Amino acid sequence: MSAEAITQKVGNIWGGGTRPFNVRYGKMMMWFFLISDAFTFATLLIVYGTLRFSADWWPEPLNVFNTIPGVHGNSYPLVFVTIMTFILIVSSVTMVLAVYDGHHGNKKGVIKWMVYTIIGGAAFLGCQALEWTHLIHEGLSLYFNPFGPDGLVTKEAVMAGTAVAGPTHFGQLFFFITGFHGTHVLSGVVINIIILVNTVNGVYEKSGDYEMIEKVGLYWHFVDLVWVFVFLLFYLI
Amino acid sequence: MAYLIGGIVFVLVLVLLYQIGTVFDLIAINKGQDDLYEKSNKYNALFMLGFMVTFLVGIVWSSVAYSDTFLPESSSEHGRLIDEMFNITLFWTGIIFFITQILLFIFAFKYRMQKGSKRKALFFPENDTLEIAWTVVPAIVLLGLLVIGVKSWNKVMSPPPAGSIEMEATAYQFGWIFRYPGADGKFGKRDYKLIDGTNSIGLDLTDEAAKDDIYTSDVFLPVDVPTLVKIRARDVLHNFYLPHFRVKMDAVPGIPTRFWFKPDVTTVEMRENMKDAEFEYELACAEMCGAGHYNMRRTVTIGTMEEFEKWLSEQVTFASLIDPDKYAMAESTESEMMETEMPSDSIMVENQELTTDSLQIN
Amino acid sequence: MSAEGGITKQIIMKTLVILSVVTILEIGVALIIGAYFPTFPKWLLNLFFVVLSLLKAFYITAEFMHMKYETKGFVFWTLIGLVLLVWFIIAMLYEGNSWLVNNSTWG
Amino acid sequence: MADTHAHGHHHEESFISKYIFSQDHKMIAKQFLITGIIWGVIGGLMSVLFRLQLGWPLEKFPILETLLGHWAEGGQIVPEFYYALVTMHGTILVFFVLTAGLSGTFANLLIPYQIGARDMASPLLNMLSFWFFFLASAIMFYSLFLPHGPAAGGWTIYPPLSALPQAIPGSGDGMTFWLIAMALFIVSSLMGGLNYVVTILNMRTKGMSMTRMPLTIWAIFFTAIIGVLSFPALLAAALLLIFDRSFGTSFYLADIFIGGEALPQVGGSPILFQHLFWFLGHPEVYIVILPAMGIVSEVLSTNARKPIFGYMAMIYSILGITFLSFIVWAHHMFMSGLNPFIGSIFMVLTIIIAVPSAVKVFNWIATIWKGNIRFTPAMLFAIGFVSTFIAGGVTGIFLGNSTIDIQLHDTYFVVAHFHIVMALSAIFGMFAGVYHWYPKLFHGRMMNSHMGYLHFFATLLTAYGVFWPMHYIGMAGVPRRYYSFENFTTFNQFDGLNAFISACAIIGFAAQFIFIANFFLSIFWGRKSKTLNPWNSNTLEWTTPLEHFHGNWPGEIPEVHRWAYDYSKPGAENDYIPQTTPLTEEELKEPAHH
Repeated sequence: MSAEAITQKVGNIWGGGTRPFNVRYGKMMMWFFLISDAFTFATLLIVYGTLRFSADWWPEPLNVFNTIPGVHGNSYPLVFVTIMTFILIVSSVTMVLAVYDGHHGNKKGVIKWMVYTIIGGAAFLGCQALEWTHLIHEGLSLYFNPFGPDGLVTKEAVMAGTAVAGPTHFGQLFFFITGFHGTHVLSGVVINIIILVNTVNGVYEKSGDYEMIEKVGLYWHFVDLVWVFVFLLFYLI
Repeated sequence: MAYLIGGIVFVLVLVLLYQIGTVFDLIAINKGQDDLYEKSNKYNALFMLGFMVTFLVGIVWSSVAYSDTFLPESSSEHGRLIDEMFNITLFWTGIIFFITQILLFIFAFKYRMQKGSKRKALFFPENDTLEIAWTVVPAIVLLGLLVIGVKSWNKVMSPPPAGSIEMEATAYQFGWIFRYPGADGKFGKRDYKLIDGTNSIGLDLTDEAAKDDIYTSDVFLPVDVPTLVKIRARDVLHNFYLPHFRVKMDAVPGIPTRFWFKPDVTTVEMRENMKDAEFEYELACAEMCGAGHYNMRRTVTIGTMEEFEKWLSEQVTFASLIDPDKYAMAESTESEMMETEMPSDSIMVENQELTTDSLQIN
Repeated sequence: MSAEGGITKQIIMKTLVILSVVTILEIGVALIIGAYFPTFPKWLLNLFFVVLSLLKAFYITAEFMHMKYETKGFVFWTLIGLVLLVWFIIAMLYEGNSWLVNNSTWG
Repeated sequence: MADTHAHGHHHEESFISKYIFSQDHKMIAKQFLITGIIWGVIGGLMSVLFRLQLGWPLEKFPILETLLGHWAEGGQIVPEFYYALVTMHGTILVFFVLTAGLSGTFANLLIPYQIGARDMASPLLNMLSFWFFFLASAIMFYSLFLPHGPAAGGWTIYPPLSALPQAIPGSGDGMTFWLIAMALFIVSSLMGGLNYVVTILNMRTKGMSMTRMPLTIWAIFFTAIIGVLSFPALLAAALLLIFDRSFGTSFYLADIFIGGEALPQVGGSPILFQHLFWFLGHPEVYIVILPAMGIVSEVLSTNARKPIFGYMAMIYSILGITFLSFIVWAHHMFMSGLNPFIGSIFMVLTIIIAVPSAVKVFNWIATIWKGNIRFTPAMLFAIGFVSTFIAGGVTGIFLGNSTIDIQLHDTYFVVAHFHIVMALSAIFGMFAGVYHWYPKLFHGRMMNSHMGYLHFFATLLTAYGVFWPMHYIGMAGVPRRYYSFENFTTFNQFDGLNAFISACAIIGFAAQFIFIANFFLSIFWGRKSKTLNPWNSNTLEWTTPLEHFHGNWPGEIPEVHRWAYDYSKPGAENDYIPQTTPLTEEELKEPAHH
């Protein structure tokens, strides 16, 4: 039982000085949680920056992310990640529309847009799985980075001393940070599904309050927001 | 059984103490006072004052009593700079410390609630002038300290002057390996992957400069010559700490660190100053590095340039330790080498570890 | 409940367009400069990307996350903490670089 | 109507929902406090054990072998266990006692009471916060009994020592458990912190504007913000450390040869971990000290019967400390191979913290000046707090100066500094809080005052007896975390002083049982307060009934009309005016303090 509910039961004086920011506690809590989470991501990205600044060489993203799974050839730099980015942006838009419909009490609209959002999230995760698989096939792992100064090299060549490997931190940071982001997307999808089920069951219709959609929406947009920076640091710079 | 009885007695004593306290509390109330603080107030205020006197006198007395151990006499140039900074800071913070402590306890005593007194507290919630004063004044004092601090810091951390000699200290669990560059004045390359039972720092003998690098188990430095110490760690974090020279720098695996200083008191002079014929400068580890952290002692000897050169010429090269067949010893036989190398204290065991293949941790 | 009247479907679509255009611009610039102007100063390019990314972040926060329509006090209390990251980033990048310098100078 | 309902609600509760999985902030406060006290005893006992070793390094204590078995072979603690003890002592005291025990107790107790709310914004999350803390506690406690011992790499868990089981036995399972426990702890502290921030911002009663809040609430507010913003750094650092430990990555590891083999990791940086750790670690010390500062401000003002001096200046200085706490972390690392230029910037930023801290000290002293001081046990501890805060604070100016830190870094001077300024002060603040709010915690029962006086003077004397001489040892250059000084002629000249310190530590530890007895016996035998408001305090919590029920106030929550510090106001009938008293005609005319 929330404190607000207790108040309503015990006797309400929530006039005057309460709710000074015109935001209910749940949403505010979600915001502070997101700020906290932002610091976690910021720390990880700062680790990325620090280790990259301490490395004497770093692979050029154009030369690493230059394929589309299922399409032959290595001449499509950044195309696949652009698709992933768009999937995430569009799923953010559908989420906003769900929130929008929620505010207008439009249950059907909420369900429709939530379904689209979940599909978008799942699609993003699928794409990420494809990209990981592809990079692992190329030889990228936590222990080896095939993207050396002289192009794609194999572990054997490096062991034999005929080629130079790239900094292993590249793979470690890539898998760790995109993995951490992917975990957030995954949990976002799970939460979205729960919320969708609740919406279908009319939980929010009954309480006349679709704020839960808004809170979950904030989380979803945050995941999108983090991707902007992951995209910036791994794929652009 | 004895412990059980002891425990029960302890609990009983506490309960008894509680009951006595309750009686005191009740007496205070029964005497018709509104609350029990009026009676105890006087004693507590007196105790506060008594504490202040004990505390401050104790501080002054103990500072005087232990003053000869404060900051052991500095034997390096920048060390005296640090001591000077310390004393300046001690002076200013000392003033603030005494003023505030005395005011605190005197006020506590003087403005205690008194029996029968109708005195009321002064309603004095704020005063901007006072606030500004005690923001600005400490800020100015601190600014002064900062200016001197930054200046000395930049001086201590500046690049080593021309004409410095170089040495390298490698820390491991739990001891030190020292390297001097040899006749060519250059350190040879090293690679941690080459480390094994005989090659204790992973020296790359294919590098020409590495062949004359000298291994020592203790430190010897010439007086009045700036020395750059390159600090390395082989396994975990350590810290190269020379208390008498005010030298302290972490040894970090993977990241080279360094510290330069200019020792200016020889061991012999120091023995005379201290009136202690046994005195040795010591090297310690000051960053927790495992169970033997407290045991990473080495001696540091400061001598004249001639003594230093003589000492250095008596040491062995890494090459001769790594591959005795190929890099035969120039002057000393192996048994002599062992003699010069081994210090005669408890560290000996660890040195043996170095040259045998027992590097494994149990 | 917060001022939900603020956001409209038009604004949502406008934001979508802005985000798309900025993303395409980023990719385009990265590809064109990577392919045709390899001598273009890297720091300037990176600065450009950072600014565009911050722009995207602004739009996501302001419109999608509704920040533009919240009270000023709320925006202040939630976002002010991010200021602390500025020095964190500067100090850490400086440190990272100094390890590189250390390793190449003294290693 | 509302009244009867509230009581009805109270009777519905079962034992489990009332005492165990309670969502009531008062019960959660008690749970945090009692868990904190238990941890305090364990952590204190550990310090006694390693002080035995340091005080009498050559003595044998057969009882230790009886109690500890192979950890104290022949009655002397072995080095591995010594390092495990100092590690766990630090972890337990910093996180489990002074973070969870202090913030958890007083944030939970005071926020709803003092701002006039029925409960926390989310009582459920609040309950979970405690139970996550409890889970973390249970795991940390279990780790003490692992075959190879608990974590032993220092509470700062610097890698590579903490990352490599070969380096020290505790870095195996012990470290794994440490990391799991701390991950749960971070979750707990995040849930608590979010609740505190949101409750303070959103749920104040009518009239309780931000600038009318008691300073306790301000302090807790900033503490919670610091927690929400700084723990993520530890979370990230710990996750990366887990990867380094378990999956062979090289974020923190490079060029390591250990246990007879060269590890494959290259390119990482142990210093990176230190940065991340201290980005949490430094704000963490303010998480520890700020609530104590808030409590002390409140207790000093109430018992000096005088408004806190410079209320706004106090808030600004807390704000300044909060902000600065996030940008000074690397002053713990001056000697770690930090870039000297960055080091000098950190030195400047660090020294600036002394300004808001000085302002606070002067304001406290001005608060008791011309007061009418009532020495309750809480007041004694509050004055003790100011004394220790000064004593520990001034040494910070030495350590913040990177030049002096060359000599003092990692010596006993540092130990003396942070124990006095952070540990002692925070503990004193905690004691002050417990003595002061005990009647609110336990239905109007009072703690035994005379036992409180005894406890205070015994604690104050022994506390200084322990930590003051450590300055001298540190100034002589003796490094901390040494199991024994016998090998070094430079360090082994302080046997007498070390024995004195250990004796004080043991007496001081024993004296804490006076408090513990007082605390637990008073729950049942404590004198019932004659009035609702035994200290004649202004704040809202003293308007609630003695009987606890979920919702705090029967009927309406009182409205607030003034700040919390109208003590001894000229023209008023009493020497206190509760916040609920409307402003008089004259007061409306005069310029408001706030």
